[in-house]
Amino acid sequence: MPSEADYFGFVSKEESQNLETLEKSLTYWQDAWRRLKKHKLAMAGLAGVISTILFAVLGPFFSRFSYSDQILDYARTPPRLDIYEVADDYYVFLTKDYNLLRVSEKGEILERIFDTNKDLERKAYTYFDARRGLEIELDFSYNLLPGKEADYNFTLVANGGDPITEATKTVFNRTYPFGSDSIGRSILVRVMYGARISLIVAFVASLANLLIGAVYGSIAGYEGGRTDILMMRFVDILNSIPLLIYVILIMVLVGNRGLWTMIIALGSVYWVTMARLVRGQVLSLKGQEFVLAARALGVKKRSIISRHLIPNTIGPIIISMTMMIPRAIFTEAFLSFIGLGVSAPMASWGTLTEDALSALLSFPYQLFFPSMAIAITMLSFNFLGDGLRDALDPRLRKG
Amino acid sequence: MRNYFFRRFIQSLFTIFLIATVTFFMMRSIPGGPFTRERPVPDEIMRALNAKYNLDAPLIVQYFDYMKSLLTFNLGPSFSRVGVSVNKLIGLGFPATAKIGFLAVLLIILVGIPVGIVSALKQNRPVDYFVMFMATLGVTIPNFVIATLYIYLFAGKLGWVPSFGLRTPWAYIGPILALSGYSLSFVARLTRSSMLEVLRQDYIRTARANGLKELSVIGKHAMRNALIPVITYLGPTIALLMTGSFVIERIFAIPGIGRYFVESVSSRDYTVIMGVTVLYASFYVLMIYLVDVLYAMIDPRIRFDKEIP
Amino acid sequence: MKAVDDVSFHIDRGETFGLVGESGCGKSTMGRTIIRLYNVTGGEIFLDGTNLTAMSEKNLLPFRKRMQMIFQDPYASLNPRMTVTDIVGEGILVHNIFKDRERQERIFELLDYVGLKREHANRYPHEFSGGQRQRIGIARALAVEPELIICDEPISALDVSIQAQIVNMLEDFQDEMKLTYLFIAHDLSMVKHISDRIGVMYLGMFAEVAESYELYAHPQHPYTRALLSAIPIPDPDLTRKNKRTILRGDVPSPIDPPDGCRFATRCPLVSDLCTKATPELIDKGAGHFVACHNV
Amino acid sequence: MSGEPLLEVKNISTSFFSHLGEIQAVRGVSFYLNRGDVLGIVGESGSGKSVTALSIMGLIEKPGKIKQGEIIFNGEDLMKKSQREMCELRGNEISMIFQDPMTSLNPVYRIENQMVEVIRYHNRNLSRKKAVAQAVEMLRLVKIPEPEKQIKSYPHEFSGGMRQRVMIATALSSNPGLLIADEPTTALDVTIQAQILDLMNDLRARINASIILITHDLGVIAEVCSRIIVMYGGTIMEAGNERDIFYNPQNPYTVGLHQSIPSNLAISEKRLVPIRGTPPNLMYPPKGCPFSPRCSYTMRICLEEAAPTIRLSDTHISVCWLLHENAPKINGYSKGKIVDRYKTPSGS
Amino acid sequence: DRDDRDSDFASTLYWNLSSSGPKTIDPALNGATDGGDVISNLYEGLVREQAGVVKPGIAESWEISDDGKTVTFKLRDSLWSDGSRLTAHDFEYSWKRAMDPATASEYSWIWEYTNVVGAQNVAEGKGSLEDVGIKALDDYTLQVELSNPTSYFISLVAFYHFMPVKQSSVEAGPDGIWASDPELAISNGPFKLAEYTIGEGLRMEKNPNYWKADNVKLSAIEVAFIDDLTTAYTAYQAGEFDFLNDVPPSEIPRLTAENPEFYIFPLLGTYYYSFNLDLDMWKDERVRRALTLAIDREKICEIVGGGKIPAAGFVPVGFIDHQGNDFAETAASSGIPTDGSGIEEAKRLLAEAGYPNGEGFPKFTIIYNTSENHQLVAEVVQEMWKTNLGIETDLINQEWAVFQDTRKQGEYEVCRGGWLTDFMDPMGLLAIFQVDNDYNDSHYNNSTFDELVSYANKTVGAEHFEALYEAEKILMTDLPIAPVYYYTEIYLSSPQVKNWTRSVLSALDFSGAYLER
Ligand SMILES: Nc1ncnc2c1ncn2[C@@H]1O[C@H](COP(=O)(O)OP(=O)(O)OP(=O)(O)O)[C@@H](O)[C@H]1O
Ligand SMILES: Nc1ncnc2c1ncn2[C@@H]1O[C@H](COP(=O)(O)OP(=O)(O)OP(=O)(O)O)[C@@H](O)[C@H]1O
Ligand SMILES: [Mg+2]
Ligand SMILES: [Mg+2]
Repeated sequence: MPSEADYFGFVSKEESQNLETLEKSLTYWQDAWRRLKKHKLAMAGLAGVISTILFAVLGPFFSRFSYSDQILDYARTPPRLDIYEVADDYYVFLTKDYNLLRVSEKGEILERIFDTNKDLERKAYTYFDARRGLEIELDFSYNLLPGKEADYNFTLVANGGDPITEATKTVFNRTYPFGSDSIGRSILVRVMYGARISLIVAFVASLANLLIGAVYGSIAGYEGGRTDILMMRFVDILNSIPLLIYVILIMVLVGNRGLWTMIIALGSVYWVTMARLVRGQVLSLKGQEFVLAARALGVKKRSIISRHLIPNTIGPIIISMTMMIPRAIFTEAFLSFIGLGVSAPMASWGTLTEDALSALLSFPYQLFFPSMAIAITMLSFNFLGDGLRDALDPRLRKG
Repeated sequence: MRNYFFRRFIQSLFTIFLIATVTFFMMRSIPGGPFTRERPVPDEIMRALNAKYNLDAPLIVQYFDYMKSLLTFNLGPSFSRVGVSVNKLIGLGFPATAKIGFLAVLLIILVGIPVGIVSALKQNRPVDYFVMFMATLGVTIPNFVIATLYIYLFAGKLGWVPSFGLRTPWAYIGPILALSGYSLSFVARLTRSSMLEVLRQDYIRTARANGLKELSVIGKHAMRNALIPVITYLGPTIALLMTGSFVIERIFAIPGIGRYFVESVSSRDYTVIMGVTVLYASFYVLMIYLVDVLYAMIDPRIRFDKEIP
Repeated sequence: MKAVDDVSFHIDRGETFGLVGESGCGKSTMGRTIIRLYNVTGGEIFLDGTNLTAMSEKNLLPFRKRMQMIFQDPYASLNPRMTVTDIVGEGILVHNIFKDRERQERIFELLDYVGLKREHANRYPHEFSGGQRQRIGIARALAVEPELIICDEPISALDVSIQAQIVNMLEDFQDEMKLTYLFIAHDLSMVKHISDRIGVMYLGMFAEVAESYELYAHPQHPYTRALLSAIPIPDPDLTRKNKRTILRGDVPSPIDPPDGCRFATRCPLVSDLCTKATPELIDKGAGHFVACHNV
Repeated sequence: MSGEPLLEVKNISTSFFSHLGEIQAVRGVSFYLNRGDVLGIVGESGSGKSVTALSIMGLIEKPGKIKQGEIIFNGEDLMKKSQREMCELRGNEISMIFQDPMTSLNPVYRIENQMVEVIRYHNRNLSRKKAVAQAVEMLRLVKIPEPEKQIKSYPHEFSGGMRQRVMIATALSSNPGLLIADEPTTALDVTIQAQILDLMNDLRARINASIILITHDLGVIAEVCSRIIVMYGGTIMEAGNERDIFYNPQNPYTVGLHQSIPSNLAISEKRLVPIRGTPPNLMYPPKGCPFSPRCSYTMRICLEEAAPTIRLSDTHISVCWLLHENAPKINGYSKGKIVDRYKTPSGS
Repeated sequence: DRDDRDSDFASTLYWNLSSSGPKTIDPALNGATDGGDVISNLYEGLVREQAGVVKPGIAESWEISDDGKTVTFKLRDSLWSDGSRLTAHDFEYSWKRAMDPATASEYSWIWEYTNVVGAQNVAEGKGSLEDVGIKALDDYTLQVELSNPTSYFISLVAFYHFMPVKQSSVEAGPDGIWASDPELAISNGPFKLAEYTIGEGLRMEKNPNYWKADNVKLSAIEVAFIDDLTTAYTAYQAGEFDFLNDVPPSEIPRLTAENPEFYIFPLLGTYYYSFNLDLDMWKDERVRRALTLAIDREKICEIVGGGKIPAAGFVPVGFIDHQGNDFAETAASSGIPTDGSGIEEAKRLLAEAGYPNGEGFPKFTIIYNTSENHQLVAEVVQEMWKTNLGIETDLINQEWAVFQDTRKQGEYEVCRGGWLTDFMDPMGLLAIFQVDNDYNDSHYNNSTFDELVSYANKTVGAEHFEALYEAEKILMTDLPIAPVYYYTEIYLSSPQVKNWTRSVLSALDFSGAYLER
């Protein structure tokens, strides 16, 4: 411990100045990444995006079906099965179309038991399993009683035994975890493969949005005058010709080359909202002093746009990027409806959703899973986008 | 500036003309025609039909004829709806479409913007998270699913609303919700984002220092500065909503013009294609024009001219 | 409207030309016009004999390196999304003066010059105090090693100690690199200190131009005199005893300046002639120009 | 001097929580202000003057936060007031002129609109016409040429100085009891500056208003202030009346400030004498006296321990180890009594 | 709240047409079933066919000359809905108008098959209307001259194309608008047009001047134009409709099993895949047969639902031959198996053709026009060809008009096709494979086949049918197409609706219907 006198002794200049701490310098992107990492929701979003990609890329390797494998006999099975034990260790499941399937206790579908007689008058079907000599009679007239007096929908009678009215148990569908579609394909597998298409679409649309939309809009806004007018009128025209005509024309001109034509079609029209948003922002930004200062430095137009203007419109840019993704996913479905893009039996989330719509009333699960996939992805993208926006905007720093 | 807007107005008219021209030629260059049938129409009948609808002249002549009649606001006869003029078709369908569209626009403005503002003010709080979550769902769930579910639930299961048409005031709810869902979410998010930006500006601090109530700080000082992206988005969206949506009108069975957008192209109903396109284009161009005028009104610093001040 | 009217002057290489005048009289406008941020509506600008008046942005690029501007508004002229490094480094990047490592070093060096610290390099403009922002602007202008710097009130937002540092630094640079300054300010004591010659502007026109010593010692225009007398002296006793020439009367609008002498509305010596004829800038000897009927 | 204290600031600390760390912009500042007094705050750029002012106004925004302290205005603690109550005060009883005139006016509204809004806000039964007339009058007072016409302009059409004057006019229009002016005249030429200072003086004389004048122009301080605070690195270095600070500075920092000014009216070819070094990094403020790295008289203790507040007279305090009785005697510096570090010096 | 809509709720039928509205309800111009359904309730032809039985309509009786070439209709005394008298001249006018190219009826090609003297020439723009063998001998006698005896002629005139229109109406409004204008639309059927709103719906009210008005029980029919099947189905379940022309496809299997009000009727049409015979890959008929046999038609029908009938040949069930047997059933013996039993043979044939297990067979594309159903069938067929034969294919869908174009240009390998006929004879189907037929998209060219069909066109009775049986057999040997199933049509009708009927040609008929509410 220094003495009192030491305390009040003068120190050299060097000594007094060396006390300052220096900090490592970070680039803008390092800095943004650092901030992004602290944003919990953004990281959740990033995790969501990554797992969706993994799901799409790796998922199919772990499934025994391919996206096109059909088992027509196993059509339209839901993800949860009410199974009935009609004989010892002999479980059956009845589809909504009154197809009888034998399932294991765990929920694997084993085989279909074909009907031998359909009595539409009595509303009674007979099924026969020849190997086991098991005849099962289904009476579903209960389902149709006016005012429905019975609290069950149908009865099953095996080899003339007691009528079974209650499901033995409800199990998960092991064969088709997300259920099967109307021609007996696994919805899970189709959603996995669909993710590939839809994620590519999402990616391309975002990229087109950013690369074309933001750049186009900022050039128009910054240049102003005649350039602006010409560029924006082009946008107007692109925006106003009916999309359907436009894509049919593309299809006729280049033919359907699968994903690529679709990407061209999508990419060429998908950036107009972005362009307009960015132009609007740039118009109000370009008169600001920091742009003037950059000009005084001799900064080139391109850099003024990319370094000064675009970063200052990052809010609308990110929003329109994330918001346009679902649009793109459904536009892809629309395009494939017209015949542009990947063709059946390959499906995307968009086409899966649209195809399932007409089955909504009876088979809602067919709509549910692809919709959920889109919703989860979108939420992830949005969280990530929000986080990015915050990370890229120094003034929004949180503590 | 006034001069600029006058010129822009003239250009807008020209743009409509350009859009019509481009659409005309594109439309005519895709395969199929209004009389393409599974069983090909006999040559003689085809000739008669073509003559009847003035499709036998050289394309360029047809084009000039069409443009001429367009100038007199005569959109010609529909090809697929026999004996009905496009004017009549639009005249009949537009009121329903516009009603729904207008209400949807109102909803977007009256809900989307305030919700975005609240969300911005409560940034990173539960309200904000909730709003943004809903907004994301709003864009994720496509309107055809919303519409179908809505009908299934409220018309089918609960019987609260009629399942189709616009017969009672209640019937408007579904179409409006389904129509506005996406844009509502978009607007809410845009508003939030630009509000956040504006709220950090010095002049907001000034307004607060001057003792202005929060309402006036937000409603007057922040709002106006935050509006640019919102109106940019809203302008064309209004045009879109006011001219209807194929999906919504189909699902809710609304006798509007929205359904002609897709139907007419599928059936190559040339005059209807042109009619609805020109109608939409006029709306759209008008809105774009208004947006530019609003820009100048909202932010006096905005300059459209080349020279940067 | 015309913010600046009919102003002709020249600055010699290595010279500092001080420009003082009424707020709103067009000093900033003039500065910006000189480096061609605004288009010239009349007249001509020459740099080193080259006419810049109608040069295209592209051809202007090499000249951009040679002349720089320190902006009056420290905050608005800084891009809120760029860190100090980016802002200061931009000019270096554009004109390719230093590469990577060296650039970073150079940026630190510049920050040191203007009294900022290295750890400020990663911060954003809004995190600085008014004076600190101004220094960023100065560092930015110095970064490209220009020959002519238009200093638009570079130090008025700075505290006295840093003012001194900056002024010293500007002077050092000037000596080292033969820099030329157009120094816009209203802090007369500082202007006097740094300038070789001073022009006093009133409503977009020169009232008086002279060597700085001469101007202080023998101010001739009544406006100059008023300015000098109004300088607050950092000495309470003195300043409170001092008699200031308080100017009465309204400031006329630059949009529609009055006929005759523009200072006439506030001038203590106003005469009939003043309201009628615009006084010419007349050489009163030894490069001392005055525009006043009454001297 | 005149009257009872209007404002008492007790030991406030304000920090900004940036992602890099806590920036301690203001660290334990206390002072008081009597009715009718003009308090000058001087200090190097970044020393926390504006943040202190904003803290008083309750306008510190995220990520900033007032960590501790009391702000007693008219006997009430402002820190305990709700936003709504603060709104009532702001712009009415307390007005502030901001340092950044360029960005502090809303770019999308005309000057007229912005001024009239404030005027009518605090005087609700004033007709719009009258309010406009009042606004024009205020602009005339701050020497905006042709105020009737110019009031219709947008902020970006004004020069820096003109905007600054608009801010002043707005702040003065409500006849506030307390005016906080953060470098109000930096962009003004001296003749206008003189008139503005007169205006403020007039406000003081008329309604016995108090003024906090933040500036680095010691000339201005000398001219109008009765009390002066010298700030450095987020803390107060010295406080006293004008005589104390100008004729008897008792802090090496204050002395340094004086030396930095070009000498008056004399023709000087010699260089200015700045304080060497740079202000401290407020993220990691020095353990001891913030000025120690730059001081000419740094003692070991200055590096280790915060300096004590030393009372030199009724009106004069200084925060410096050099004035400690154990410190070596330096010419020009006297010794004083240590008072409680965070107690507001009483008296005067 | 339906009661508010209509005070006459008890006798008003609420019917959704399941389309966005007919393009026209002018009998001569109409070419679509939705229009046809409306027209058959507004108008009445000389005869009315109900469930395959031809009953007298405006014609009280008719006579066919011994050579079968002259048909004389005796008209009853009947009125237009405006109360004016309906005469044979009206029919003459209407028919001539229908065939006149100036009218530009899409259906004018049908006159070729009527064999009416001179009609085809007129329709093709070659002859004059004067020379056409249609003549109103007096107000109540209409005489028609045929070039050949035509067995199906009487049933054909039940078709909407041959229904009468009133000249004054037609000429009153511009260009076909008259038909949907309640002011002008004067009809002669059980109902008359009361309201028409484009895109929304129409209302028909009982026509008191209908000759059998006593039989008409409904006071009105409210027709809605809702093309979204789910919406319409929901509305039906909510009780807003009594009758639907279609239901969402996914509901069909369940409705078939559960709902007695769900009706399935065969349509006279066939769904098939067509091979582009211009291509070398299809030159070997064994390949075509292999591909045809590899399709399990029964499975497809089960998947598609709606009671579709697996196709064993090209001519669908529903045509009765000279012996009273069903044509298709009789011909089936020479046809192809409808279940998976032909797969082994298919494999063998493919191997014989040089592609064991599909090896070496080029990958080809199946083109279909965009529709959920077409896609489903194509996906299943693709998978069957792949698993049964080892043949790889791509699927491509095209927008309808583009598809037409592609098919017409022959720019395809395999494409989907379908054909529905409008008159009750297998001719109407088989004729499309004549070499010069516009619809012969396979470019099938077999002169024996052509001759047989032409011969059948000139004959009646046994000769006629034997030629057709022979033609069908040749077609099923050559297999320019792979038939898949026969079309059916579905309706959902509330149990309250009684006694409605339809024609075999698929026109709904509510003339005798009533409601039990
Ligand atoms: N929003 C902020 N975020 C982070 N740091 C800030 C923020 N605002 C101010 N600071 C820091 O607080 C310190 C004090 O700033 P303040 O504005 O009070 O300085 P000042 O004394 O007014 O200086 P000047 O005379 O230059 O205006 C500075 O170091 C500044 O970097
Ligand atoms: N964009 C603009 N539109 C209209 N008038 C403008 C614009 N910019 C500046 N002016 C006017 O030009 C005049 C000169 O402005 P300038 O900024 O050059 O003044 P200054 O001398 O720099 O003043 P200060 O000392 O206050 O900065 C002012 O009267 C101002 O009102
Ligand atoms: Mg200026
Ligand atoms: Mg400050």
